[in-house]
Amino acid sequence: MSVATAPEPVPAARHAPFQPPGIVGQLLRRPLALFGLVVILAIVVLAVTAPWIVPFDPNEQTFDGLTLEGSPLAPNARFWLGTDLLGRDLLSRLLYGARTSLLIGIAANGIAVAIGAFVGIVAGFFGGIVGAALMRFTDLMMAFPALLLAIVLAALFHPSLWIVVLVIAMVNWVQVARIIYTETRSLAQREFIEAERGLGAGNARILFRHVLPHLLSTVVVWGTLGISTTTLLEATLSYLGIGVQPPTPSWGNIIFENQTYFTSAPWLVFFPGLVIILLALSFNLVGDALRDILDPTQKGRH
Amino acid sequence: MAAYLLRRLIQAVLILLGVSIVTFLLLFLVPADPARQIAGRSATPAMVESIREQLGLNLPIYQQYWRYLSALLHGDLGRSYLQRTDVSTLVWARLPASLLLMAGGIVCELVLGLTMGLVAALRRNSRLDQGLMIASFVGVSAPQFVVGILLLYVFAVKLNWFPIGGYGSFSQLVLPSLTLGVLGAGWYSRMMRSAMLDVLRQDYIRTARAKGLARLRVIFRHAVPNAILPIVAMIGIDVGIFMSGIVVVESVYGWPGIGQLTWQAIQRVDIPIIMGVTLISACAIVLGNLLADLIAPMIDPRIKLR
Amino acid sequence: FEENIKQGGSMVVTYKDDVATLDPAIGYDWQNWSMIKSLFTRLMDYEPGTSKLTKDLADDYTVSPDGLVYTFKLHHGVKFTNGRELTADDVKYSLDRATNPKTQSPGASFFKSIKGYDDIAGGKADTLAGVSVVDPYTVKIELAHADATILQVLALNFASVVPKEEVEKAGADFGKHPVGSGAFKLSEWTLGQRIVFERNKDYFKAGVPKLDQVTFEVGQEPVVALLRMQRGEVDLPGDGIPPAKYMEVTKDPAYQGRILRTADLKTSYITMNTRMKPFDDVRVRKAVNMAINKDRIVRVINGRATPANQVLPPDMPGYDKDYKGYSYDPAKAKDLLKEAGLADGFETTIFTNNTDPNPRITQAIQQDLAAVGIKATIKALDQANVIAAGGEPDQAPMIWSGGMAWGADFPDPSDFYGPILSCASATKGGWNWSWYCNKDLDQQGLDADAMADPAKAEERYAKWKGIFDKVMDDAPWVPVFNDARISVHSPKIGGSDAQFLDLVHQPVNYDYIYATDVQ
Amino acid sequence: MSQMPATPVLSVRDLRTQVATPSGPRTVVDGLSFDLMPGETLCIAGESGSGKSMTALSLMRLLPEPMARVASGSAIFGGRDLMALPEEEMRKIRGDGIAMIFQEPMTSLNPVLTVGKQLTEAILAHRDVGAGEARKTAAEMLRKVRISDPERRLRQYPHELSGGMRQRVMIAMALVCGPKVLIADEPTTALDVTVQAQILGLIRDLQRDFGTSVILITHDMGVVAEMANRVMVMREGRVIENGPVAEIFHAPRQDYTRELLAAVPRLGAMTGREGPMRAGTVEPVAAGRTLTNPAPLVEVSDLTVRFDIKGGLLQRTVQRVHAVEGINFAIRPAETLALVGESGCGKSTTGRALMNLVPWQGDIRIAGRNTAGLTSQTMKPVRRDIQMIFQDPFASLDPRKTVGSLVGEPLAIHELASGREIREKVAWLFERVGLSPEQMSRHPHEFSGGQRQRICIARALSLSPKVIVADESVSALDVSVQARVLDLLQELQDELGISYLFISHDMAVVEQISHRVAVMYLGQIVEIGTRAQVFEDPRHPYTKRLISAVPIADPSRRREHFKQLEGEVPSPLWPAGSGPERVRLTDIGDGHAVALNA
Ligand SMILES: Nc1ncnc2c1ncn2[C@@H]1O[C@H](COP(=O)(O)OP(=O)(O)OP(=O)(O)O)[C@@H](O)[C@H]1O
Ligand SMILES: Nc1ncnc2c1ncn2[C@@H]1O[C@H](COP(=O)(O)OP(=O)(O)OP(=O)(O)O)[C@@H](O)[C@H]1O
Ligand SMILES: [Mg+2]
Ligand SMILES: [Mg+2]
Ligand code: NI
Repeated sequence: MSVATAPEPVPAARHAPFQPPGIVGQLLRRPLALFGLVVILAIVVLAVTAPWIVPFDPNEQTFDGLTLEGSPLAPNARFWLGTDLLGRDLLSRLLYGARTSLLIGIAANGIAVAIGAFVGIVAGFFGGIVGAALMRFTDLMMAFPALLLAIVLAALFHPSLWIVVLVIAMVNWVQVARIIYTETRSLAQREFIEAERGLGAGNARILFRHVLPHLLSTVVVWGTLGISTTTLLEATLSYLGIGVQPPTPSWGNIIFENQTYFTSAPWLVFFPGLVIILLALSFNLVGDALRDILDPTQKGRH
Repeated sequence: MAAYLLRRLIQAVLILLGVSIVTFLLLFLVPADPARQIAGRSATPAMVESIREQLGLNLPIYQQYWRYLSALLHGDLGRSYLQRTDVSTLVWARLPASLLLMAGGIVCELVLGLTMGLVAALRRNSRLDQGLMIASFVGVSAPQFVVGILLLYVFAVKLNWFPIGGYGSFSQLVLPSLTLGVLGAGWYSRMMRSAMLDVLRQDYIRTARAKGLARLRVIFRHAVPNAILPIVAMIGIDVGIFMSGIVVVESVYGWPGIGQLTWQAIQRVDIPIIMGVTLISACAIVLGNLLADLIAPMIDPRIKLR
Repeated sequence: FEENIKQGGSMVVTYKDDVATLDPAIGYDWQNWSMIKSLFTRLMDYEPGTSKLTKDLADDYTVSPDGLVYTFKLHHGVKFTNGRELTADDVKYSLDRATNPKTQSPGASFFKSIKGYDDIAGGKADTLAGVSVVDPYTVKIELAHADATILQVLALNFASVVPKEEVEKAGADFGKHPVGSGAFKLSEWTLGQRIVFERNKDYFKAGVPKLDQVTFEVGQEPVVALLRMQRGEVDLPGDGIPPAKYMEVTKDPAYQGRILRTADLKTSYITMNTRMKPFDDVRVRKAVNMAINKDRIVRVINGRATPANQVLPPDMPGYDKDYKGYSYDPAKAKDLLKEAGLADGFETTIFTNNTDPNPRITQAIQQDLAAVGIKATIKALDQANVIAAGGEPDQAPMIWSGGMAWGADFPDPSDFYGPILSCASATKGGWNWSWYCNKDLDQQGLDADAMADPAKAEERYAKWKGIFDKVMDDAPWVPVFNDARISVHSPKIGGSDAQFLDLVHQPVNYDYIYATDVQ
Repeated sequence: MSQMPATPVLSVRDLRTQVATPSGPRTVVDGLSFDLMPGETLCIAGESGSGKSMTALSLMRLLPEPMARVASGSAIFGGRDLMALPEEEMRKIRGDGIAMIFQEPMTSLNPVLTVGKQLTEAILAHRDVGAGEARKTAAEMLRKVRISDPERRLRQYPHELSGGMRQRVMIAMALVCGPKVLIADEPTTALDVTVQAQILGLIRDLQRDFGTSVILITHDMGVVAEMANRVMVMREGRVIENGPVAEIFHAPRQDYTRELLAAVPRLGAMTGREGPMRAGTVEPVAAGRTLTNPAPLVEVSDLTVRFDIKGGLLQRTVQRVHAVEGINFAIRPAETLALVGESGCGKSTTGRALMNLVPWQGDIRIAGRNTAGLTSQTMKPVRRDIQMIFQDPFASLDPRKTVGSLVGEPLAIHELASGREIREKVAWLFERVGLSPEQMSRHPHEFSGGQRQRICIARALSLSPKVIVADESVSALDVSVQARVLDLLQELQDELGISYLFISHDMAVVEQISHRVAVMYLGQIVEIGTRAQVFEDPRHPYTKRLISAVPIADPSRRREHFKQLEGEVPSPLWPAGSGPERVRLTDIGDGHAVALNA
């Protein structure tokens, strides 16, 4: 028949009739993700520009920052968010704290995701004795109560910014490894990987060309969602007094220093608590939206 | 089944062994010297040496570990350096409070999380749905110590609805459980929502409707049991998260559980307690996961244990 | 007036930290110190609310002229709460037990002037040769060398008398099942939650204690404890008024008359490691002393202390009222640094305990140091790790002692020298964190302590005064302030301020607190 | 056909259903009108996406809201307009007045509820009876749909039943309240032909017993011919032809219907022909390809593939899937060997073993090279000679890569070309399989099923292999698309002399394109021979059953009785240490070998 080699029309129902917008475009379409993006951006900008915009040196114990009896000042025209127990400007400390919290959030989580992805891929794709050993080690790490491990590690290696980063990374890579492992395993069993083998493709080619691109979305999603968990963990470590060392402000240690004042000087707990929640919330919102956008199972399921 | 159980138990023992080795090594590196802590500030060197001898601290690390392990096999978790009591006594005395708190936490997160998720899924894309999902995000994003301080301040100090901390009565359990459960409730409501939406799309839901079943029956008999499956698997993992959570929650509310014990031990570097609590927690986590795996086939007949 | 107070009633006391043990040979914590005092008796004690030594179990004692032999006559009819009478054998047994290394007592070394201590500490003997039973009501204690503080040492908790049979019955857990002959006896202990004391009806002092029952609740945040006190659930927040609540409470008229304040026998200070550069240079140490704005630091902690200028606290015998110390003078500090060749300042590290308010105080110190060009990094660790760092010769250039500070074990100046400033204590794992060692002063201290004759007490104190002035010339420390203890109690209980904040029965002398509702 | 009574049970007028798309509502059912008479079977036929399912769901008011809705029209049932009923009233009609069976037996039952619970609740929803009574009715109904041991089945979970049994449970569930109308949406598409035959027979029997009217939706013209009284052909949401079944098949009025029918391969249409026939045509393939070189290109002897299932304390092998059990065959150059059999009989596994993608035992020689024990490196040159087109074209294409790079990848892997050369070669391949080179930069999900199949073919062709394993390459496609793909395969064979191992469960397709046929059953070949030998003179009972189960797209050759099978499908799962009995093939002349002992 004459129709034999004529291309069939692409049925419209199988995919959207228009070219879908890019990831950023899709993010911008979602009001919650947009909100998150704006907040993150704002916090990043404020953190980066902190040295130029802070009204006070964050560590300066200003002379008039305490009452004569040594009480902190409530928010007022001079100190917009009030002062802390040492008479330092809370706003300036929060702005500088953003740098610490973001830095830890991004660096620690970046390391965690890198380690986790490496372990997960090696174990999931190559398997074998090394893979099995890695996964057993991951199981072992899963059995540690995360916070406890972090506390012990932090107490062990006298805390400093980078130690905190490393400690958090050491604790957080485990889940990432698990997830990447499962994903790699299921990918390795997908038919297109088998098809690639059938074509004669070697491990390296399959790994770099066909497995890694699929894991990218997971990595991106964990990269964002993990930042929020990391920020919270840093805050908790600081809250327990084993985080970043004073006087370097981080949002967690600001609360830690001031927590007992939650009845007499509530702003000292309220504002840092609020920004922590806001930042974690924003990363969660963006990460969640990214997951929706990048998740291949959501594709074609209009 | 029996073979499966046995294999899992052996695996669990191996994991615990690994945990004990790693913890032991880590704590061995802690600079604080137990003998000096025990001997006190005015101790003479001879006294310190004698205590060190008694505790076996002069032995090479592998021998110390071996001593610890053989004691462990007899159920002996060692003696606290500072409390001068068997660690097992201390832990057992405090475990009920922590278990109660965790049970409260699980109830809170399930009740809150599942209802929120269910309502959100059924009212998909409505204002209510959006509101609930934002609330769940806030729950996931709020550090437990902030939630704890906040709840304590509002409901106990200002409104006087609940006692300010303490342990013993039901009303004292409410706020700590809530604090512990908020995080999980946030996750679960999100999971429940998406699981419900997914299940509601399934063919068998259409079948149920095509049979002419009432809406509520379709939801609660056909959709919910399926949507709950992934969440059951999560509850095992929760044990680990709770083990971390109680350290914070118990210290905020003065709850006399192992969280406080741990925290005090860490601050004073009471190594046997830290070691014991880590092992017990690891045990709880491993058992929690095992339990979740054992329960899963009861809810989902397709899962087989091998 | 105490005799007029009726017995009866009860009170609830809270503490944040758990009570570790009530074994008198071992307990050495803030909360259990006076609990143990109320459960047990010793040969000597102090007059309630003062630092004046009195006889307790001992009806009388004699001292040999050379000051080496003490003979104590015991009170007749003193009973342990298990019903058995307390005899001289028990006293000997208790001292043997406290000094035996197997007991692992942190207070064993206090008894080192007793003859035979070295043998028992070294494991060569099982008993203290210097302690002997003359008859059931007479104990003789021989010293290896004259020691003016021995009577104070015998008033320490570690010298409490314990019944042998009960110790052996409880084994290692005597600390959880204490039996003594004190004003109270333990009736309930729920681990991690509650300890209940009941009045010891057989207590040998008539009319003491006042209360029938004392309940201790542990694991309670100070802020929470205070809030609960406002609700009438708690009578005495044992940790005192938390800094966060201080202003609120002191200003609240409702608390007027119930707020208690006293200076502690305690100095909080900064140590400088004299073996580490640049603190090996006395000019640098002096400069640091001048750089610290103590008034501001006191303000930061809401005036809950008084600035200090010397090692000893004001209520301690030997305190030098006329001593001026180093006054706050950053300009002069800079000059001194320049003299020492450090015109551009230097970098260093200051260790601190990580519990509030210590990191805060350290930050204030940090700012003061920065003002004279010293860039200090803070390391906030848990106390055990700070102590461990201080015990190494090359780890901690500076340590803020708050939170682990040297509180007096007994009100005598020697207690502020031997364990923290002497050459002997400048060893690995010791508490001489400034690693200060002045052989000459050590000898002077020994000489002073050999003046055991009570009549020479004033002369001895004067000698110590001189020693501490010399120490300050070498400036191994910056004495920053003397802590004030501030507390509050519910209207349901009463007692004199001195008893609520007993200097020796720290933190509270439970024996003399009474319930207002039974009066 | 007998005379129909005049009043229809269901009368649909001008039904219009729309779905929401990003670019506004799209009408997927457009002005549909028909009457359904009592006891009548109305077949709705048409290609994928023509709106068949949407029609059924609209009638049941089960459209996936809010994405889809009925925009206008009416459906009168029992004097009431279904489209205007309140939800609660409609609920009472569902299952009771009108019941429905869905396409997917595997997913249409709730996995966590027992069969009994799901059946009885259908009764309890409409009948005021006790639980015990409902259970009895349910068991009775299961017996009616010929499920053995109904009492036990009631306690089982869906996953413990085979696909055919599940579909029978679905039918039981639909009929348990004795509905007037049964809507069956592709009830057999997912099933094997033998099972399909049983299910269709069952529907017919039950319809006779209960007097139910049936709306049967299918894309399979064979099924239509077999079942329908009346046929409605749909295309793009519209009915384009509607009439009695004989009329549609023998005198179609619309070109589209004619094309549709022409594209359907008919079993038995090849009787008496020597070589294969080009799809969709009546011309036999030019006979030029008589086999000049009899030396086989692929030789398989005693091929065995087993999958271990581990268990127990030490994770030892406790059971084995004997997927392929000692099979022998050969493929000569330019020859098509078809491998037929039911789902799970080991066809794909055989293909995978040829590609060295599963561990196997035995002997495989491809173009003279023995592939036993080759590593992925040493296997590489062999892969230039043998390529495989996988069962599911979508799953075998990396969704994140452009199809151009996917097709060009083998060239890069084997370093046969680079850069521009690759692009030119790919463009040529695209044209060769009937795709336009402009589509090279698109992603797999942007293509239809038939196009994806072509992409896979192009990829397999890029290495110019001597043999291609084509695994169910056309079974997922609409007939017209299927015809075009088959045609392409044959054209390539004529042109390039490629051999095929053509794996399929569709006997009609196999008859049309193969030179030789091997019938597989439970991992073993039970009959092998030339197409004529196997189809015109089937000897093995299984072969006969397979052939007789195929519905024939000709209403005049309708089978009135289906042979009903009882019992469960045997499984290839054996405890470790034991295994199936090997069949022995006996040559009964001219290379026609049959297992006689099984
Ligand atoms: N939920 C939905 N949302 C949007 N469009 C849909 C939806 N379901 C189906 N469609 C579209 O409606 C049209 C008709 O689909 P329908 O499912 O009725 O086809 P069909 O004839 O049953 O095809 P098949 O044989 O593949 O089952 C198709 O174009 C399809 O893409
Ligand atoms: N990796 C595997 N592990 C275990 N069993 C397997 C595996 N692959 C296939 N099987 C089993 O081997 C048997 C043969 O499978 P195969 O895929 O070859 O069947 P098929 O004839 O291609 O069926 P279909 O027509 O459904 O594609 C089946 O019972 C299948 O479940
Ligand atoms: Mg359909
Ligand atoms: Mg197959
Ligand atoms: Ni088919």
